[in-house]
Amino acid sequence: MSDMNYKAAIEAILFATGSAIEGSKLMVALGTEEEPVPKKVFNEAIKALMAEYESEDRGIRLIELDGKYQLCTKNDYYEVLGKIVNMPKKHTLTDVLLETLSIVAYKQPVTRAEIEKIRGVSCSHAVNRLVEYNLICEVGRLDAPGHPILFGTTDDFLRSFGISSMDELPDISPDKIEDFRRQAEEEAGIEVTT
Amino acid sequence: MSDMNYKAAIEAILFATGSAIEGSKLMVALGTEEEPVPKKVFNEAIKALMAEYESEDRGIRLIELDGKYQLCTKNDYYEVLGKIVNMPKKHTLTDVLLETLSIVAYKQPVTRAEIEKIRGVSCSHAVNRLVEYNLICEVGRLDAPGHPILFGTTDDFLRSFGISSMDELPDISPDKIEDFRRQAEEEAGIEVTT
Amino acid sequence: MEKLDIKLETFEGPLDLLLHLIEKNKFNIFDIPIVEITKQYLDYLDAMEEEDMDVMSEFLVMAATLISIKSKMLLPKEETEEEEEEDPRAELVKSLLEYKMYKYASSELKDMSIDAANAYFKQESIPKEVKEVKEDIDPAELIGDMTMQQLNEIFKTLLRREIDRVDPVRSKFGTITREEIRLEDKIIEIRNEIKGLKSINFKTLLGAKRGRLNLIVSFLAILELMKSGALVIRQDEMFGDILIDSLE
Repeated sequence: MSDMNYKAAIEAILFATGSAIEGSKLMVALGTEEEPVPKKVFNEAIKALMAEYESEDRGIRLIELDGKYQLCTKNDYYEVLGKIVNMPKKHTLTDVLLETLSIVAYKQPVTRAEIEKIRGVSCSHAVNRLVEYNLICEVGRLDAPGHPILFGTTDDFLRSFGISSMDELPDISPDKIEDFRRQAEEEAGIEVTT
Repeated sequence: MSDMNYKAAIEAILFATGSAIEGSKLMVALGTEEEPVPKKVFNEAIKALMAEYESEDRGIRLIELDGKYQLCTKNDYYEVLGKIVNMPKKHTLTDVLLETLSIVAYKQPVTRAEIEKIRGVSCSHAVNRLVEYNLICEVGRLDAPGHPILFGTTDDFLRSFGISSMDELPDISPDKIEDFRRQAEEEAGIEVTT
Repeated sequence: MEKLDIKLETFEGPLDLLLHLIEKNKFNIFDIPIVEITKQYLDYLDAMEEEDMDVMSEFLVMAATLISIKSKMLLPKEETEEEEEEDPRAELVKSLLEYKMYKYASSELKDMSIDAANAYFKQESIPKEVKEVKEDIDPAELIGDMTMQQLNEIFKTLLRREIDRVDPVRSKFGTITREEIRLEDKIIEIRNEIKGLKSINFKTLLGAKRGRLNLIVSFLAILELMKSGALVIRQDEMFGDILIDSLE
């Protein structure tokens, strides 16, 4: 790729990494291990790129630090950026989250696989979100192949529902489950043998 | 900040967040909650920005995903990037996954049972895999006995197939079936009346 | 006939196999020669290696459908003057076309993904100064007015759903008791019934089976036994009796 556009390639690399990259590494990436892009050519490209970024039309700049190069947001736009980052997000518990939460509450400690079995669909996203919301957390590992994580509800969970311990959860005993089964059978007018 | 350079501000935001941001949010950030930047002004700025990114000198592009905007590297620099960045592993989509995915894409929201009816085989495994890959997700429940899960495609789906909205999916309207019919007729060398 | 050496897994399902046969033979999808395609389809199943029951059953259901269509087409048409009788193949053609459409779409998607897969998305890199104002998510606010009672209801609904979901295919039959008639048992039953016998009338054999499911499973069992070489089926003339010979 001798006719590579170096400026564009540098931009792509610095954008993708987001971090500071040594000039020497960039020269190898643009050329080959044996034959990096000549320093002179590289310098020309990077200087031109830097100059372009300084234009008023650009919201990012290319900075040099100790022979390393990095792209970053221009200070002028911190305020606008702040508006987006701190824009009050609407955190709501969707049906998926509530369903997952109810399973953890009543079946804890419970693994992801068990939750998936009940819901019939994978639940990684919902579990992660609930952990992030601090409603559920890791409570241990199951003593089984792969040592899957066991999840349980948090103190925040109890506090949010205004209860002091899990004993106060409305009862779902094995008898209750038997009831559901009977009920479901009656509804369907069939007998389910197990 | 009435003389803000909108193009630069959008670039700054999209660069820093790295994620797909809704156009409506950008309009608020560029203006205020009470008085967002007018849609027309915003659209002009974003279109101009998109066009500039398409220049050969740029290594990144601005893509639209269902009313959201995001920056990403240009495909041309995939190879160079691979030398520096650990590129994320691509999911290999088997034919089963692709078939299931295309049914979800065109028929969404759709239940597992509907997918199975079209494919003539069970699809639980494929559906779970696609959910895991974040190409499809739960979008609700069907108001029918058992309340089966409805599936739809995600933003990652749009990204993975390089389209900005579902309108850009290849056309497989009844016309297409008409084409198949014609094709079948030609192959059979006969005329089919309906 | 040349030896067929096929693994069914190479086909995504019965519809895929049917489309393959239609294309291979250059059949017109709107006028499928049902006798010929049924024969070829059964030959495939016959040549098939031992597969797990799940895969097999899906292919067998289609075999049953084909045979049912075939029999409908062989029956003399009833002379109804008002309505034109629907082609018994119509439903199958519709399914095939729909499946073909999505198969086409999936190949298009495949091409698109190859082009699109080379873009790289950046991780968040929000400057520290901006990020410091980190929003706290208050679990209590998130829970809002939700009560434990409501959460309990949700859980109960889920449990009910899990029971409902037992088997999406079989549960659709409604009145069928799960596992009431097992194919494995039926194979043994029929095998014992016909052991050493020749020229058993198909109608008589199936006629003794009560109930729709019983009939279906018995039919599948006969197909299974045919496949494993425990019996052969013959029909000497058009519309004649179908006769079963046990080979054991």
